[in-house]
Formats: sequence, C-alpha cells, structure tokens
Amino acid sequence: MLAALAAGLLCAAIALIFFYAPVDADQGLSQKIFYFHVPIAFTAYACFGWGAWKALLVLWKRKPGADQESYVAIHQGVIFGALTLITGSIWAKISWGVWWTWSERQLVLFLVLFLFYCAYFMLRFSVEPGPQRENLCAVYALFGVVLIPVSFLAIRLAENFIHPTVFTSRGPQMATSQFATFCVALAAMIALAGTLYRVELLGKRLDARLRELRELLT
Amino acid sequence: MSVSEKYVAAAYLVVFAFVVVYLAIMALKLTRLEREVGELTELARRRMNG
Amino acid sequence: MTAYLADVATLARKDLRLELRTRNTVPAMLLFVVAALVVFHFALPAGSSELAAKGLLWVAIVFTALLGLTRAFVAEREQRLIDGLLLAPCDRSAIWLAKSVAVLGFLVVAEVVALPAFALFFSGIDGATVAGVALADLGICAVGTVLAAMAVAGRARELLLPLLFLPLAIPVVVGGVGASVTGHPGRYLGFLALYDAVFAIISWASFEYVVTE
Amino acid sequence: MIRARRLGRTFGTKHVIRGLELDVPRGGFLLVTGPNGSGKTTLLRLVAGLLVPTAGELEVAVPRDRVGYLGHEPLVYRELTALENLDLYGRLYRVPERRERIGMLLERFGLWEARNQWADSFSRGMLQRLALCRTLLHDPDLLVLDEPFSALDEEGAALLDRQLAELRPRATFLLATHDPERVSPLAPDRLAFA
Repeated sequence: MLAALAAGLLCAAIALIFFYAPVDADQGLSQKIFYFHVPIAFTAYACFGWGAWKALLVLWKRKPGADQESYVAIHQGVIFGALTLITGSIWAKISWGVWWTWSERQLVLFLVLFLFYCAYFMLRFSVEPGPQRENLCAVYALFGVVLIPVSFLAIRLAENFIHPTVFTSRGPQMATSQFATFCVALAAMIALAGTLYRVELLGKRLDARLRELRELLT
Repeated sequence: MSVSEKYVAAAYLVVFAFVVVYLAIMALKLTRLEREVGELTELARRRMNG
Repeated sequence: MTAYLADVATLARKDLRLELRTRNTVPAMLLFVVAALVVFHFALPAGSSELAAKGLLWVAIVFTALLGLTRAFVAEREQRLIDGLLLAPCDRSAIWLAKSVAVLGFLVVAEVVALPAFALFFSGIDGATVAGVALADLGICAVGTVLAAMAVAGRARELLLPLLFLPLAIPVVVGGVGASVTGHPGRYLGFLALYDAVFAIISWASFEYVVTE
Repeated sequence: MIRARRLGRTFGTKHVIRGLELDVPRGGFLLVTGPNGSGKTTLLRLVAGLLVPTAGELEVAVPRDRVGYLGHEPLVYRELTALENLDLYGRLYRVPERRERIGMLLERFGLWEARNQWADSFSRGMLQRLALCRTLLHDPDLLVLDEPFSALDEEGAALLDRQLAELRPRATFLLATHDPERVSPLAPDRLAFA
C-alpha cells in the first residue's frame, strides 16, 4: 500500500515539477533540481531522526526489534545522504560552475554527517552481534542526532573565517505554485524512503527467521 | 538541451539509478531467500520421513 | 553525591598512579605533539600565512588527544579488568568521569609543552587560544572517553577510534580555530562551552550502556 | 536468592544457555559442573551481573556490593602492588576498617610478605590467592566462584577449603568446578551442564 502511494506521489511530483512549476526567473531550468535535492536532504534527516528514535527505544524500553529498525533507518539515511551529496554537487556545478563548494551549508553538513554515519557501520561490523552491539550502535546513533544541530551551528560559525560566503542561495522565495510542487516532491521522497525501509526491514526479518529455522532443523 | 538542462537530467537520472540498483539488490536478496526456503523445506521433509 | 566523587577520585588516582608507574602514555603524547609541530613547520611553505599555522596547532591537539584516548582503556581491556570495575557498586558513569579526568590530565601535560613549543616555532599564543584549548580539551575528553570504550569493544580498535572520533571533533576544531584566529573569539568560546555541556551530558548518561555486555 | 526463568544467553549466533530454570535459596550451595564451553562461566557471569541475559529473566536478590565474583582472570592491575589493588577495591566497596581487613586477608592467604610487590611479579597461584582476597574483601552474601581451585597448590587449596567451610553458614554459593568431589560435602544441590 505504502509502495503504491510512493509510486503515485513520485509520478505526480515529476509531472508537477516539469510541467506545472514555472521556470524560475534567475536560475532557469537548473532550479528544477531544487525540487529533488532538498526533499532528499529532508528525507535523509528524517531517516537519521527515525534511527535515533529507534535507538532511544533500544536503550530505554529494551524493545527487541528496535535495533534492527534503527540500523535499517540509518542505512536509508546514508543512501539518501549520498544522493543529497551527488545532486547537491550537480546543482553547485550548474549554479556556480564548481563541483564542490564549501559555502553551501546544507552540503557541508551532509558531508560531516555522511562521514559520521559511515563510522556507524564500521562500529556495527566490528562488534559481535549481541546486547552490547545494540547498546553501542544505539548510543552512537544518539550522538549522531545530537551532532546534527551542533555541526550545523559549527559550519555557520566556520564560514566567516574559512572564506566569506561569496554566493549562496538563501532558499529561493517560492511562489505558491512552486511551494505546492515542493511539498508533493517532499511527500514523494518520504514515501519512497518509507517503502524502501519497510522492504529492507522485511528482508532482514526474513533472514533472521530463516536462520532460526535452519538452526531448528540442523 | 542547454548545458544546465543536461545536468538536471543527469541529477534525476542518478536518483533513478540509485533506486533501480536498490531494487536489484533487493531482488537478489529475495531470490537467495527463496532458494534458502527451498533447501529448508527439503531438509524438513527429509527429517519428517527420515 | 560525595560518595560518587569519592569513587571518581579513587578511580582517577588509580589511573594516574598506573601512568606514573608505567609511563607509557604521557611521554608518547609529548613526543608526538612536538614531532607533529615540527612536521607542520616543514609542511607550511614559506609564504603561508600565520593563520595556517594556528589551524595546524588544532590538528596537532586533536591527534595527540586521539593518541591518549587510544590507550585509555588498554589496561582494562587486556586483563579484562573492566569486569572488576563493573562488579564494584559504584555508578558506571563514575568510571567514565574518572577516565575522562585522567585523559584530560595527560592531554594538559602534553599541551603545557606543546603551546610554548608552538609559540617558539611559529607565532605567539594569545589568551583566546589558551581558553579555546582548555574548553576544547573538556569536550574532547568527555566524548573521546565514551568512544574509546566503544572502540575497545570492537575488533579493529586502533582503526575504529579515529573513525568514530574525528566527525565529532570537527565542531571542536571549528570552535577552537575560530577562537584563536578571528578577532572576536567570544562567540566561538561560547560555542565550545555549549558543545562541552551538551556532549558531557549525553556521554555521562550513555556510558552505562556502552559497558554493559 | 537466585531465580532464573527460561534464562537464555546468545553470543552472536551461538546459544550458550537456553531455557534454564534455576532456584537457589538463601544460604544454598549450588555446584555447577560440565565440560569446558558448556556455559558454566556464562551462567556465573550472568548471576554476577557482568552479562545481560538475551532471553528469559534472572533475579538475583542481592545488591551488587554484596556479591563476590572470582573468574578465570584475577582482575587485579599488574602494575599495582597487592596492597594497592586491595585498597582500590576496598575503597570502591566502602569496606569498614579497610586496612585491618586487608592485612588480615593477606596474612590468612600467605601474601603478607609480598604485599608491596607488583602483582606483575606474582606467580599464577599467588595471583589466584590475591583474587580470592579481592573476592572476600567486602564479606559478600553471595559468592560466585568459577573454578576457584585452579592454579592453587596444596596449601592454597587447603586455605580455600577452610575459608569456604567458615563462610558456609552465612553465605550463598554458586561454584563451578571440574572435580566436584572436593566440595561435594558442602554442596547439597548440583547442576550439571551437558
């Protein structure tokens, strides 16, 4: 059901973006990436947030399945984070002719988070499965979600001594029609993430159940 | 297609490519799971009449 | 509360006594930080600005702290001594606080040598930098100790800790460099203090879970 | 005193303990036997609170500071002297008249002469005796002992026997061992791991 919703929303979003939203005045067609790049970024934040929420459940309520859900959510977050970085650098290429720019705060924040959550996987694969691994990953995921606002602040502070912001988009003031398209695109992305999350979680649970079955039989 | 339009297309293509690759990985996983279930049912059957 | 602090004092004294006996962490950190500064001297081309040197000071501090943190739980891990501390009735966060204080002590000793050496090799150190270093040390030790305990539980310990630690050290470097480079360090010192407060609390609360097997 | 219902513990994919039922009354003495790797140590570590169960429940009606645990590792710092090690644990457990109690224990286990030597210089047997001092330092109500006789010479083993007999009336015991005959007179009930 969620998958159908995601598919529908995605098509609607693409349709709206290309046919309905007016071409932006100054940036021309390149503004179209905005409708994908920013929703993907928000979805990545949502995934990290959801992973942290599940991590809190692991530590606080000792919910059994929560660790797996936290892991899958963060896995989604990293995938969408990578997408954000790629589409972001393409956007930078169009708007300012450089493949990477330190002045775009969102992008720099994603780079830091991306490094951080790759380390999450390093931690996860170096500890034996068991209660300790669940606790460690949960604590690290919570550190991650605390890091997001802190490093956003740090990046903003860092700007006036690394190099003054030459060019950065203040988030274009959107006409109502553009905003509507943006919302549909955002909903589509979140639905997509939700679907992938459910599919992967199902796959992991199936794995665990099969392993149990194999044990019983051998 | 002006230069920037090519990039816009590239960006959407990248997103689409990621989703397709993801689905491919999921498909591979499902076939592996299906084979595993086959093996286990075989094992169970042998266990039953064995 | 005084009992808690008594436990922290007992554990911290144990760490300091162990270090005085074996002397394997502090000398290494001292040599490392001075060697790093010398390497940086050659890394900086002649014309480079003085600001670059200040920035590199922070790189040296972060990696020296990393060295100290890598050795933080070695004794507890090798002889499985962490069990002895976990058996004791004291609150597990006391172990974290004691170890943080010990690592902080080692780091400060290393910096007491590093800062004058930096002033000698490169350019003078102003008050803001010293304040920045002090605040940064608190944050580094608080977060680093929890991460060190995490890394020790894994297999590739020496590899894992830098990966876990560096992303979290980025804000500290930003705050520190900002304090020592820009004209008005106030904001950056405030930011460092915020970082210390936030991460000290989350480290204090989460350490209990990091050590339970 | 110790109650376990369907207790289970898994390491990675290996189920070391599964569906264990246990009920040790206050003052009881449970002898745990079984080959290596059969889960003896895991059970003892669970009871001592060093491991968290992954299934079922485990209730130990003894606060952490009234539990004495002796494992395969002596849990003493090699670079500290015997006295310093015991002083460290004495402070953490807030043992009353710490110095006198440490002196008495070192004397009883024949370590008094070596009290100012680093634990590093101790032989395997002396380390085991020091670990015994650490375990008994805070006069625990529950004693969790994992093969306490290992590495002890004849004299050390006799010392331990006497110590166990003396503590028997007022403490609960959980002892894992390979030669149960030595302790069986003290231990009414027994748990054998397959």
